Amino acid sequence: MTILRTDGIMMRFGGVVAVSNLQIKIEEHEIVALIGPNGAGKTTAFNMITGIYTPTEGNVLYTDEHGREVKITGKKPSDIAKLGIARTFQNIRLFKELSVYENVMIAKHLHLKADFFSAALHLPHYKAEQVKAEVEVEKLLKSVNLWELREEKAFSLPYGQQRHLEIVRALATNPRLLLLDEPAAGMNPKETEELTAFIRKIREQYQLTIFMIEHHMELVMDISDRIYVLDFGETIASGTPQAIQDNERVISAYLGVEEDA
Amino acid sequence: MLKVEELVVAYGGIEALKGISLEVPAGKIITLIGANGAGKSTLLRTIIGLVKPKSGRITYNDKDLTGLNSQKIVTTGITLVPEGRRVFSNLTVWENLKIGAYMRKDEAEIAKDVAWIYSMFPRLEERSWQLAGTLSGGEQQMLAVGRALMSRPRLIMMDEPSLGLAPLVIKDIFRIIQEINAKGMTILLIEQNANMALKIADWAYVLETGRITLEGTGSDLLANPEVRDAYLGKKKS
Amino acid sequence: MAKKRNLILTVILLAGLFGLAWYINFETDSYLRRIVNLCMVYAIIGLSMNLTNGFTGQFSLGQAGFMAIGAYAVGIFTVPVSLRPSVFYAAPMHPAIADIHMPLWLALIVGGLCAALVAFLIGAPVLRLRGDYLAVATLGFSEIIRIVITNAQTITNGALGIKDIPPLNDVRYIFAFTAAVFIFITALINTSYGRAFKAIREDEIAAEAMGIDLFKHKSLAFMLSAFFAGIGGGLYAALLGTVDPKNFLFTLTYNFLLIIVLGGMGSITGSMIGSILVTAGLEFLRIFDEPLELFGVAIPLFRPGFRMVIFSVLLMALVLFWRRGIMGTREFTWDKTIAFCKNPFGIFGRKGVDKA
Amino acid sequence: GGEKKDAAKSDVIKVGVFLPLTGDNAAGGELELRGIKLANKMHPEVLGKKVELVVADNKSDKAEAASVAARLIEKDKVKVIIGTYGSSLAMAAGNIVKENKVPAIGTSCTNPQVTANNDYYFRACFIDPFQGTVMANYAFKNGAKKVAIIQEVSNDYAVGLAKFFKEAFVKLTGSPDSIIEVANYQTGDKDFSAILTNIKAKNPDVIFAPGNFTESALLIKQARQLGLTVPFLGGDTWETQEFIDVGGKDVEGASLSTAFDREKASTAEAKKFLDAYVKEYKGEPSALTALAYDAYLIAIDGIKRAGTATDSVKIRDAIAQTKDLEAVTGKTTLDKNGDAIKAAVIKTVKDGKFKYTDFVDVK
Amino acid sequence: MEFFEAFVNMSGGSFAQHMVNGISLGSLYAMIAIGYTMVYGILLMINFAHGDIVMMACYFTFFGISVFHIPWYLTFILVIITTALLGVVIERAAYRPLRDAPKNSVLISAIGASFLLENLANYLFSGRPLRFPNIEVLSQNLSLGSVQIQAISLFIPVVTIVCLMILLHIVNNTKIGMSMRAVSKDYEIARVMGINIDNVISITFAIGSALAAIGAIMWGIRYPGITPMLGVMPGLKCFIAAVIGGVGNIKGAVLGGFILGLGEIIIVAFFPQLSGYRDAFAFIVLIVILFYKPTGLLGEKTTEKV
Ligand SMILES: Nc1ncnc2c1ncn2[C@@H]1O[C@H](COP(=O)(O)OP(=O)(O)OP(=O)(O)O)[C@@H](O)[C@H]1O
Ligand SMILES: Nc1ncnc2c1ncn2[C@@H]1O[C@H](COP(=O)(O)OP(=O)(O)OP(=O)(O)O)[C@@H](O)[C@H]1O
Ligand SMILES: [Mg+2]
Ligand SMILES: [Mg+2]
Repeated sequence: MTILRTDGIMMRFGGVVAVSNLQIKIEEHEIVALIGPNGAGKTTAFNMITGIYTPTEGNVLYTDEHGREVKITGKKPSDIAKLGIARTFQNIRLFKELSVYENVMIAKHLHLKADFFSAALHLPHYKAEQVKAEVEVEKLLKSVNLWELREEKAFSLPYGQQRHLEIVRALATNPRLLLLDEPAAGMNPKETEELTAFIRKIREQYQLTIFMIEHHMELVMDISDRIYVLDFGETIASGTPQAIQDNERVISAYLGVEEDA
Repeated sequence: MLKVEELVVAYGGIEALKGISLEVPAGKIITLIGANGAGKSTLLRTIIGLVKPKSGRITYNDKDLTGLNSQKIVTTGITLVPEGRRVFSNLTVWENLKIGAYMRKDEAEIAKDVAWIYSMFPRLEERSWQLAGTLSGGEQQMLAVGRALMSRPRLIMMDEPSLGLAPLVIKDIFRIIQEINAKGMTILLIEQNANMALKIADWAYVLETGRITLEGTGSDLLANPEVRDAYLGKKKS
Repeated sequence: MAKKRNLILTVILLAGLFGLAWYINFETDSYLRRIVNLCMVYAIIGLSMNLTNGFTGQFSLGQAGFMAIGAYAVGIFTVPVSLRPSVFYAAPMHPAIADIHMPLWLALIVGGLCAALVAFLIGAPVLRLRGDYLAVATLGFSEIIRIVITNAQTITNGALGIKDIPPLNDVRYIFAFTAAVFIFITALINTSYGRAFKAIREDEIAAEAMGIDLFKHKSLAFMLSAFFAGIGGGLYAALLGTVDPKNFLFTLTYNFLLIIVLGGMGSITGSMIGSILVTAGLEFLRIFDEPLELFGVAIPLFRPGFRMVIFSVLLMALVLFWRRGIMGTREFTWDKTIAFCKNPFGIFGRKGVDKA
Repeated sequence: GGEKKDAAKSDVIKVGVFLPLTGDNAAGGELELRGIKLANKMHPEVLGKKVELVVADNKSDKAEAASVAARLIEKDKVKVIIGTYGSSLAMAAGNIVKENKVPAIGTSCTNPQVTANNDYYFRACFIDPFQGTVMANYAFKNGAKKVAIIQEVSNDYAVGLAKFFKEAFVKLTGSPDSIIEVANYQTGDKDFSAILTNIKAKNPDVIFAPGNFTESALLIKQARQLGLTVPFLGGDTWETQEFIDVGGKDVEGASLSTAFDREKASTAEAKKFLDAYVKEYKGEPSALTALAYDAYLIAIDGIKRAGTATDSVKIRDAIAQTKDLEAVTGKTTLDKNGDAIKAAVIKTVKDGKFKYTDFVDVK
Repeated sequence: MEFFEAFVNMSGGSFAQHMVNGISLGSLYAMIAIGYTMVYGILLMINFAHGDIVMMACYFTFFGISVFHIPWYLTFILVIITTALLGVVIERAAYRPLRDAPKNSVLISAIGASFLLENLANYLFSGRPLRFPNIEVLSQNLSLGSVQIQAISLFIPVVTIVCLMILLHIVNNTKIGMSMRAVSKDYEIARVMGINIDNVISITFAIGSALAAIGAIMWGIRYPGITPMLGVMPGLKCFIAAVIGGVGNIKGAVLGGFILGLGEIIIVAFFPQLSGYRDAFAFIVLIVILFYKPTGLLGEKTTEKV
């Protein structure tokens, strides 16, 4: 089943066309990578999907948990998150001054049913919801070894752990589709390998579909089911890792000639 | 020429650098590798005067730089390509380059250097009049490198220039690093991409949580099993 | 276990404070009562301002306007009907409201609700703005409210103001309101909603991507803030017994700004401490306005106006040298207090993970 | 020094003075403080004890005014209070004096609400309705048929005067159209060119413009610049040197009503006051100074007749009975509201001075 | 309807007079608004004390001419210099120590600085108004047909436009201008480029305050009463003018100034019964414009890059 489909979306900033006529289709439970040179428009595509930018043209269509296809173009980012799309950011955007624990608990807010009044009065139905959320958050934090550090402020974590925390925070929204923008940026090869394993694990554990931007080719080739390649805002290729690796256009625009170490 | 002795730097109460000594001889490429949060950026920020050290000494050609402010330090011919690019987003690409040459007065030479940088990064020339803030990450990184070069530094310190760049561009950047090194510039390079960095380095240091744990020539470290295990990953070589 | 202990301690503290309020009310002079009352009213308004500015990170300067709404609700509805003709001597009160009379507590709530309603209406245009823009727009709104009040002669008595508001100087009454507001805001901040507010303060884009509806939550914080500011303004009016538009110049908001900055933006207990220090401090500084004679020589520095000079210097010194205020974003908690009592020097050591 | 005060408790009588010495109304407060100090100098004793002034600044702010009044009563234990300039400030203190049963005597707070429903507030000045009516009569008497009003809408005093002027003038002319325009401005406004351009087009005979003297002086200046030559009328707030300083020759011919003038100074007290004033401060005293002086006189007269300086309720009762007191602004009697019944003087600016032009007695 | 009536009833002379009034007020607002925008453009902070700098400049002029009897043209020059220095001092004392602080601290410090200047003026010069020195040449009245105009009102727009031109040139085409813009974005890296950011910021403040002084002199001649609170309302309105035009944008400040000045006059001219709401007008315009253009009319439209 297709979970996400973009129907010719285009984004223009002033004179610059950052993305044009982008056609993407993601099947449920796939891991799809989006690669391409810097400035190709990858992050912009993510921003259009998550509602941070509204496409100048075209539509983004998402199939919700009931199997209905809904148009999410023009919806607020928060509503899109509620539909089950979560993301991380290219430049980490944690709630810096808040604790690790709070960072993740915040992500649980979107499913809260109690209104502010019953929350402030700590009425039982609010409390029940919170206890459930606390249990889930504990589990998530333990899975990335951040439970011990839960009282630390987010900014004081080392970079790698911040990346992990951001992913866990996204997971806490109970997404069906997870968008990762350069999760391995700034990681050395060893950490990148660990991350690969982690992404695989969460996909299985939470039955996720993953759509990911990445420049680390080992990671991309290793993990993706399919790859889209963007250049100058347009799709220049798509297919399996093997096909992409051998694609002439991709090599000349992005990968470069493989030289051995 | 650049010498760091027993440098200790603390943020609040926490020491990010716990007594580091290293040397950057003229004309060489020196690389510093290490995990996230090891203190690499802190070292560069301290050298350039953005952070004041708690103790230790930094000298450059025997001039004591410890505790001077950045503005003084850069006049000695040191420059920095900062982590996360930090181009002036409200200035055009061209103005960013011009401001790189802020301390220079030789207009004719500046124009030549701009042309040189454009020839290295044709992408920037296309975008000459675009505000730098609207460039993509990779374009901004090119600009940050270009801007640093405009001051005609003798020592250029680069903080993860390959961060978030496409493989093709990374190769370009590394090629350029070697190119400018060949022109006589000294380079202090911080990289996550240890593989490539060690390949071009004359000498390399490994930094772990505020301390230097290993040093050696680039090829030595590349061959070192500990390093390979910790920073290079299993596959590929 | 610890939770239960904390609850008991809190109840004891509140009871103790209420006893103190009782004592102040009956055993001390009206000057002290007034100062104490003013402290508490300022605390309510400081708390309300902290909700938007400190917790939600929306720098709003509209507190004076919301206070004005609450104050006028009290002014309009609590003045005895028989006295109204002499109050509205220039132009009679509008017949629609001329006979509506309410007890104080009801008028306070009506005032709070009106302020919240106005906050809801203006929230739509202004809450989209960030930082300085929001500050100026809200400041502008508080001025508009004041100008409207000035011109709405038959409802507000315009510049003539309203007097003969039944005076309130009962420390217990105001204490009860202050305690209620304090407890409500504390409880709210420690819920999921409170975390959502803080998330907005930290990073709006990330908060939105985490499913927090920005407008809804900002608007909620803004309305609650206006509601409490309205209540505070109403108590303020009852305390003074008279209101007029000049009371609510935008500079009034600066007092509360000072309170929350001094106490620490984003700290509830900080706001309480701030309001006491500012109100009592301003009273104390009054000695600078009185001529001072040292050894028979009059010191020429001490004359009216000197106090405010010192006050502004203190305000600046505060932000310059102590910018996070007394509490920062921390709170006074029983856990920390007890830990402190057990080991008074522990705070100097490195803070570990102290929760079990 | 506080210790000294306590030691000498028995042989001094403390009188509280609360005035705006800083803030918007500082200028008025300053002038009134002069009057009170002067009066204290002239009449330093009552009941054989020395009268000591306890001066407090209410910062032109209501919350402050209330605190300061409470402080005077509780900390300084004064049994009678004098003040203040600014009706809203007086009203803020109104509840305090009522609650503590300490009488207060307003200097120049002219809003009727100050004394209404408050047995403990009195005043030495006349009230806005009276003043507005006086000016309407004066305008009518001098042949005005069409009047434009420009009021400082955020100022209770100006709004009160304007309202009673309008009523009286309409009654006198019998035509509601005789008021051709009522324009508003806010305290602190500096530019009046638009209002004045409109009014100029309507050709009034005279403009009544009650308000603060700073704004009013600027208003008249701008009127002259726009070629508007009709006379301006205003209220007692104009009677300050600053009005003439700022307005310069443009305010020549502006008329106002006030409580006091040298030429109409009929009482012996007035002569004493004038001499003392010239000696102390030079120049011509303002009516505010005279009223403040009178407020002090009313206070000590009350204490004298009450025969006690400690029982504030008795003092209040005595003050309420004030009748034909020899004061600077004429023989003073307080009516049942506690307001002084007083004649008004009309003055006009001439050669940079306020000159007596007319006298309006109470009917 | 009322508007229509007022319009029909208005004679040509009145209309022209209103326009003259509006342009003169508008250019005054514009002049002071430019100063706000300058400082905002570089430090990204509202210099709340700007209005009070205007007030201080008025007192300086008073002391120069009325107390020390210095010829007015010399006084003007001295006042511009002194005020520029005052601006620099304020920056050093109140803003420089907060270079690395969160924006809110700076905003609060600015409010504190404004408060301090007002209280200081109140304490030193008392709350009683002083008369701004009368300079006959500039304050005399001229008649153009039925339109009355004060000599200074002819100069105000000219001076404002000239200042605008000079400023635009400095900011866009000079090295110091470029460094100002660089400092406004990232002063840490600006330092690494060898820019002395303290100097750049001082220069910015000096220019902004000098403009405030020029504005103050023109303001004083036009509205010659000086009080410690003099700067508050103009300060607020001119700031609003700057925001309407797009804070940080110099042309925007001028545009905003004219919109406010003319708008206020037009409100009173055509809707006399709304004259009491005149001050609210500025705020209403502000909110309406921000609603449609959150960064002001000429402010750069930014989509935050994520
Ligand atoms: N401004 C700061 N305040 C407090 N702590 C800081 C600050 N900057 C860095 N640190 C801490 O200092 C340590 C070293 O940080 P630094 O940025 O130098 O690491 P790095 O080696 O450059 O890592 P990366 O590969 O992530 O860039 C980290 O633990 C970090 O959390
Ligand atoms: N808010 C914006 N305003 C103007 N231009 C923008 C904006 N956001 C992106 N762009 C432009 O759109 C193009 C695509 O940018 P985008 O960030 O999507 O690239 P990317 O593929 O993610 O690159 P990178 O791998 O370097 O992050 C770039 O040329 C960039 O300059
Ligand atoms: Mg990107
Ligand atoms: Mg780093």
